[in-house]
Amino acid sequence: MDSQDDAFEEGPARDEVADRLAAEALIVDVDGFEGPLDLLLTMARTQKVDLAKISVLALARQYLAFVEKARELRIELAADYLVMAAWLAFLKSRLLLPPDPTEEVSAEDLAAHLAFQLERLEAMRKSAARLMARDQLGRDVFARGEPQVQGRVRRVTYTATLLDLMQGYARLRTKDEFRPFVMDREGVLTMEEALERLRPLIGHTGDWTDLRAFLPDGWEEDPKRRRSATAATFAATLELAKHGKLELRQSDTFAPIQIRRRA
Amino acid sequence: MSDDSLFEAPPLAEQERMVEALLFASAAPLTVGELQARLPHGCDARPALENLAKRYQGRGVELRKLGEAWAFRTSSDLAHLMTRETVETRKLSRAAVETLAIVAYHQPVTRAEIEEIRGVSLSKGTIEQLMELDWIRLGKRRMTPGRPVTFVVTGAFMDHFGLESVRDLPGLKELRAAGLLEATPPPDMLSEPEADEAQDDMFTPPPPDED
Amino acid sequence: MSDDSLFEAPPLAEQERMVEALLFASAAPLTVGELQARLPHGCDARPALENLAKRYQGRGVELRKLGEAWAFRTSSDLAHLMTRETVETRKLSRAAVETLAIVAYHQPVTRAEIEEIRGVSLSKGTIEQLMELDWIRLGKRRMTPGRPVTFVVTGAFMDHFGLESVRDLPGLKELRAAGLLEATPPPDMLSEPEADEAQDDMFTPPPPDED
Repeated sequence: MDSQDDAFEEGPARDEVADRLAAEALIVDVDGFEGPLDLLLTMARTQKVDLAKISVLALARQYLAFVEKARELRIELAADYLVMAAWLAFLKSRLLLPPDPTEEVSAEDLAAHLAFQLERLEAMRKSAARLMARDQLGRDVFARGEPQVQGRVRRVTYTATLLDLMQGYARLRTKDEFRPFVMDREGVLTMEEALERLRPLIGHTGDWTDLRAFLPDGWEEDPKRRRSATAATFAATLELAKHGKLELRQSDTFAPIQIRRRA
Repeated sequence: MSDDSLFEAPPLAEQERMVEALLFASAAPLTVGELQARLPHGCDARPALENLAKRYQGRGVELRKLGEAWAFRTSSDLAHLMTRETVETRKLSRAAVETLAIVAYHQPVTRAEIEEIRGVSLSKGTIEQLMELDWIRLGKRRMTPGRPVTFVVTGAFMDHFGLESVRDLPGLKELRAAGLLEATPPPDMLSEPEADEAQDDMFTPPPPDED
Repeated sequence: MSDDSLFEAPPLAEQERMVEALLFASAAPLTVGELQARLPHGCDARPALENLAKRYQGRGVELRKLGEAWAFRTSSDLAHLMTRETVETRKLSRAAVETLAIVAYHQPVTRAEIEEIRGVSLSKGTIEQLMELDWIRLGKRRMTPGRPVTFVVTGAFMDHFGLESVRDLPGLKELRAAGLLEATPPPDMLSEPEADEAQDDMFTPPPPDED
């Protein structure tokens, strides 16, 4: 790998100066880059070699010079630029040291992957340009300008896009008054809860007992909760009666409802 | 005059192609004058139109003169094939979109659950409309007291929304990451059953499933 | 069966006229299935399409296969005449163009993979914009931990860029040969243990959703 050779070429001061000048030129336009990889690609191009043969070590030096220069000029770099700098500093030191046989991933592998990333990004850039250069509908190629409809059969159909759907759902799930499903139960006793409560209790009701005796503790005071608990418990008794578990009776309209275990 | 000699008019066959393309793409019939104005210098639309009319004679599409202008029209004997064209498309109401979204994300789901999530009761027509569109259908009855019916989405729903499966619908975090979600919801409400996205960031090599 | 004998399919030349009329009248591409559904019983759109494509070869208007569908489109060499038809489209950002290309060349691709390739996180709205244009849509979820959603290109993308299939993407073969379309994960020492991949295969999808 080239990087090996570079290890011995370390240092002529002129390179450093050139790097700094290059760094300064790039810094002016740091906002114009789409992230550190984009910046690295631009730097790599200045090496004027096939990306596959790029010297990652030289590139790392160039990038680090750039970051240093930015610091001097007190230009705030986004975090990902600094993360890349830290990683490249690490890579640079690894590339300069003799290979450590205990390391699972060699510095060369890391450098090769970086070169691959740059090559792939460049390839995608070129592909994107070629794609956009194709004949495009509405620009180079045209559809029927006057779609023809002769029929008199009119049918209304409703449509929505996936985006509508997802946005609709997002709207629901994030509106302030949204409460998680099933959690909003303070004032409501569900029939399932009442059923669960009643099942073990009916075993003990040999005699006719007022339904109200079965309401859970603390639900009688608040009228809203009492209503909910009564309704749920009553529905639950009906369900149990249906299954032949208990009997119900009511002596008169609005009279107390009584239940007992079915013998 | 010097223009004429510098740029020779294209051959007639080429002019015919040009007229053909112009008439095809135009949103309204074009007069000879309008055609002429859009053709290269030195062209004559008239013979091109005549040749074209001959070429399309007896085809499924014909070149017709409509007043002073020319246009392609499908042959009148094929009108019966065109009737299905007239479909008026309207946007689905917000209530229907939301209901549909809830069914898609929570299916099988009961009417009561839809109402609970939306916080309002469902108006009569919403479910009916979605069923008529063949986007939702009845699922299994829920095995709870009252045995309420549930709703699920249909194959036609998948087709319309270009989904391969409902499982491909993005979760809330993915929606946010895609910029589809503006508001920041209370933190603990995001616990989607599938804690998908936390791991999303880790790059996982895709299976070799390119075509 | 009685239907078949009662209404014999029209002769091929007639079927060709019908397909011609249907495609001519429609601005959007029609699939073989859509054509078939509108042709009389017993017709086969395929040979008719082939004949038509031949008939229009070299004309000002051409029959083109775009993804799964067919449409008449003006010949691209006549673009210069069409200035008046040109629709001014919103210029796509560089990020959007690159993201689109990555989806096209790497599909199905996850958000994390797009970000890995571009070396920068996707800004809000990029995916949304491409979905709004109907150029990308959701694909299957990747069956890796986290089950991230994937993106693929649509039929409208094929139509817009005049592609018969994804295989016709410019330079696809060369890119593949150069190994630039392989998902090569970084040899990252900080990354999670390799166990990832092993678990991939064992990962069981969630309970089957009824469709």
